[in-house]
Amino acid sequence: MRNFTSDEIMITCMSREIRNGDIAIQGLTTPMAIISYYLAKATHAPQTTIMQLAGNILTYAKAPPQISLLFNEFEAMRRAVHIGTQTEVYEVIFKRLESIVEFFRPAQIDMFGNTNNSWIGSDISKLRLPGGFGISDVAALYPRTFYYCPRHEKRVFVENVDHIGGLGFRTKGEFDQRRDIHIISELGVFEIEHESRRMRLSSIHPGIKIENIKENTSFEILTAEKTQQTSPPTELELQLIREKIDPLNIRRLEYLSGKTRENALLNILDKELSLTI
Amino acid sequence: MRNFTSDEIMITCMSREIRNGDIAIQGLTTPMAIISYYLAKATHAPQTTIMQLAGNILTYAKAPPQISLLFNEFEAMRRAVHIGTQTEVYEVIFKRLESIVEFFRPAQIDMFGNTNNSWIGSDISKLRLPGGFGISDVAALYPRTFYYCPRHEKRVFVENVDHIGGLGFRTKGEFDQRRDIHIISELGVFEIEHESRRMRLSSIHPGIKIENIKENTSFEILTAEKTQQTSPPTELELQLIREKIDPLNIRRLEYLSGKTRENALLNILDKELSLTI
Amino acid sequence: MQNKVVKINEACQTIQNGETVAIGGLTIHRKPMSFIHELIRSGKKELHLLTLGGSIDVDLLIAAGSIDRIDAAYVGLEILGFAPNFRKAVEGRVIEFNEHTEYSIMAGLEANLIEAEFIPSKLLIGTDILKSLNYKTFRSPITDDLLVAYPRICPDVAIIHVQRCDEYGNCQINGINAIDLLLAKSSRRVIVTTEKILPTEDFMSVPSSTNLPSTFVDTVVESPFGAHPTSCFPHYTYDLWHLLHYMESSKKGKTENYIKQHITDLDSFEGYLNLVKDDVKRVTVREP
Amino acid sequence: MQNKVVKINEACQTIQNGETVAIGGLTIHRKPMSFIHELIRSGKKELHLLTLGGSIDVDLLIAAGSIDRIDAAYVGLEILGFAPNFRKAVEGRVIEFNEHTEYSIMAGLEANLIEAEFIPSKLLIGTDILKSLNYKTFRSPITDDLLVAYPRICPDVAIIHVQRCDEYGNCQINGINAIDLLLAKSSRRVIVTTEKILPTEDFMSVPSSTNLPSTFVDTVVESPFGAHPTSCFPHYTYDLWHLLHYMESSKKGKTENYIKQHITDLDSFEGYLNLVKDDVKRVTVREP
Repeated sequence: MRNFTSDEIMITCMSREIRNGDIAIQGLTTPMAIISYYLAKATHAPQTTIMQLAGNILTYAKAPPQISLLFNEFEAMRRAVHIGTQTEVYEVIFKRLESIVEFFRPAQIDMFGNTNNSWIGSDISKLRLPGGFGISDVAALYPRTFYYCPRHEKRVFVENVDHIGGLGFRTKGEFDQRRDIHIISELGVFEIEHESRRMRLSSIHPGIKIENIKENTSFEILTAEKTQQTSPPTELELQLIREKIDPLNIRRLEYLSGKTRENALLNILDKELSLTI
Repeated sequence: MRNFTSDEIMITCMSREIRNGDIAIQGLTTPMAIISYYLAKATHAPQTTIMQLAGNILTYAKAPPQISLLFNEFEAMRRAVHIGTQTEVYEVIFKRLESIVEFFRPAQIDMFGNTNNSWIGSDISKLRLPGGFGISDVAALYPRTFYYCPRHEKRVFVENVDHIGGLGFRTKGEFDQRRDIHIISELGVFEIEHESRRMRLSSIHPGIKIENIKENTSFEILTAEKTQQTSPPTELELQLIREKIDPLNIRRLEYLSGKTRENALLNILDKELSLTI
Repeated sequence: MQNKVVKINEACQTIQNGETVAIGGLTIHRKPMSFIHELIRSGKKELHLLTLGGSIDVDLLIAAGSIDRIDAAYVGLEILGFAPNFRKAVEGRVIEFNEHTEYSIMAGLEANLIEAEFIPSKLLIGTDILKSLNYKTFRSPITDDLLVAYPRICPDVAIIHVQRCDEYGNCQINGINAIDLLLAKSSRRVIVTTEKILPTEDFMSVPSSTNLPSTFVDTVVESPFGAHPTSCFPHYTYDLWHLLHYMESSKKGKTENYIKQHITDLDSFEGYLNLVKDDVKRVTVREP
Repeated sequence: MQNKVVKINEACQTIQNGETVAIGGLTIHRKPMSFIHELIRSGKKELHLLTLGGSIDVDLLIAAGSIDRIDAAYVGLEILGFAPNFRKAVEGRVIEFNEHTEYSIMAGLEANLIEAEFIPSKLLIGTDILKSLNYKTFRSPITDDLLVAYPRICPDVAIIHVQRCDEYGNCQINGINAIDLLLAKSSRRVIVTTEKILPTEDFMSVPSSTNLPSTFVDTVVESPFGAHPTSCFPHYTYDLWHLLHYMESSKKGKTENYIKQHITDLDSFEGYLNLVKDDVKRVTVREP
């Protein structure tokens, strides 16, 4: 029996990709991403700069702040040392490509690392998604592009995405400069191999079998002869996630759907409301 | 005998070109321009918005502020309601072309309304000027472009400028959209006639003879059959200029040169210093 | 500087059917909701909407039949999920949706600011997003590289809700700023709705906080709580309960009822605020 | 965020001969004079200088033989007149001067910010300024109009003097801002000299005043009165007396002596401040 949940090992893996001194960018509706930034800054990467949607530079002195569902913006502003604009976020990205870390959540990702947040199906009539926001802008620009997929399912890990938003390596062309694409799912960590331009397993999470991955992926994932296992979260990491950064378990919302999700959400909101306003 | 000086009638003429609601832009080293903005705002155009080099929006409630030589920036900041950047000044200009007023001082202006602040002579070796800063950017963009020439001399009013900075109408080409160029000198007010693309006298200042203009201009200036006379400054205008806006007579520096100028300058500085720091 | 203060219905009357309207704020943050209500109440039609990230603002206008085209990089209710009427109208091809990215919107707007005829860039080459936008590619006159020509985007009017401004339209936008300065600078007209109108003197003590100056603003409308149920930091946070209620009513195909009850049956946004006063109270932050 | 504070000579050592150095401030406002002194003291050569409007900063570097090219829209001492060594060196073709306009500099820098390969615009067509800049023209792929391709300008390093910043380089620039944010965002490295380094906590109470954030800054140097004899609002105004004295010595062909006495004979800018302490005192504004 594992002493951690899927979201916890995912957040730990995400956090460990952040190098000390990196600039971590927060996008729309990605609580697991912001938790991983706080975790990295509280452990191995204290010099991480965190930029949020307010275009602000969030800073904190000692213990990491607790994330919020209801007061996301308020918490960010409380710790801001600078307030910018979304234009400025892009100015930082363009200037500091080598140092940027950003975790995107794709609706679909394919064997070549292309991603899709536009629509599912052969045309727009089946399922129109909210849109990719900034994913397509930077996916092909970053030397290191990161995706996280809380639900490792066949409908997420598809052979070919229905619509290319985030550019992977489907086509061998002039735009395929050398760059790394990493994918962190509830089952393991993956990357796109440069030679074959295909998705390959980098490490499998403790307690997960290679069959679990095969059963939940629409294409063949490349594997090494001896599969590496993901290092589990440390005691400190778990404690920080559970007690300091996300005691309300907001991260769990990334896995839920339907009525279960709505109830979890209302439950968190009520708790926050009673504590704060 | 006139009861006003050359600088005073020039400033009055400049002020009167400003329409209520215009946005007046201040450039480098143009005290007569800023005096004319303050004068307009204190008389017929109270809704004038004044933008200074700080990119700030300068505002004042009742009496116009006194201009300063030593604390130009400090005075502007004291009345700022917004602090911007030079980039933003251009953003305002591009958006509000129809409402912008800006007075430029050219080193040379020719019969077609071209101006030069780059160098005098056939090449750069004779007299390198400080440069036009932003004149060339906007001279051809504004529907109304204004120049002021405190010294109406042959070396300023030349047949052809040595180097085209501010674009007038020397060439009949695709860039000659309909636009007005006005010139205010110590002798009169002039404009570029659309048909002939040549400089024409609009009005002559009181006490000035047409011969004075001819003697001090290197080319033939077109005149109407009956020359109009410039309305002299009113009592109120003179009082505001002399007592409220520029009691230190900073405007006079625009006419002086050499040692006389340096002495006048030191004199003003000493007065300001004793009053303020 | 002149006094630019008018009533919300006067400001709304300046908008013509068919115009391109840019909406400030981001998703569920600082949306000009009182103005959105007024657009619906006054029966505007065939508007083209432009917004970086839309939520209930876009969804309501679609449900009310006010718009026939929307340009955005995202339309959804963030953590709450899909925007129900947006999804239905796009899937059913009732409205045209140009899916942008943040960059394609920002580049198009930015071109106005620097007096560029377009923005030439390599971004998005190879993606299906660019194919759908149908932007021209060309060879760089400097390097001969293949570039996209991002055309200028010039909305007819931008609607921006701000925390405070003076009667001339000097605004201090607080919290998530998104691309509101860019929208104001690149739109032909700018209408600002504001929580509060303050004397100009109040702005002179903190001129560095005035991030949207009067030179870009044409019209000012005072509208307290004008962003509800979206947030307006530091006055109130987004009302996720109300937004869930909105989504619930939409799921049952009854957005019509929501609109009738909350907008068209009422004379003004004040009526709406009175109707949902408990909701508003819940998300209002007590003054420190 | 990491501590970026170093001593001025360490910061200066990172600059290589031949690099393009962008200088912040405007004419006689907020010029990084202590760093200019250090560049001269350390004997830098063949620098390319870029500045919107230069004055004694440019003039001194020319007189010291530190630069062989200057890109600017203006070099002069404002109300005081010509920059003497600049004029002499350009007229004598000792250094190359690319006369820019405000726009040609801003467009070239702005291109970096929006990831544009160049800025296509009609501005300056027909002027001799554009001819001298030798920028390419081409036909718009959208309208077929003739356009200028303003190429990207990417300085190797920008030097900017600010009123206050923290150890990470979060800066609050006050007064005339000029194009300093643009320079910082578009230069490969950014060195900030500052009147004072303050704790980060001091910036958290007024985050909207932090206009140059740490993300664009690489190096921080504390340098009180570091802009003298140019101004640093609200601490001191420009020292027109000292500047007149400088011009006077230059007229007599003795800028060499000025440089020796004020820079190269001294160990540091502190030595200079001590030498001219009466001048500094005269232009220093008493705390309110």
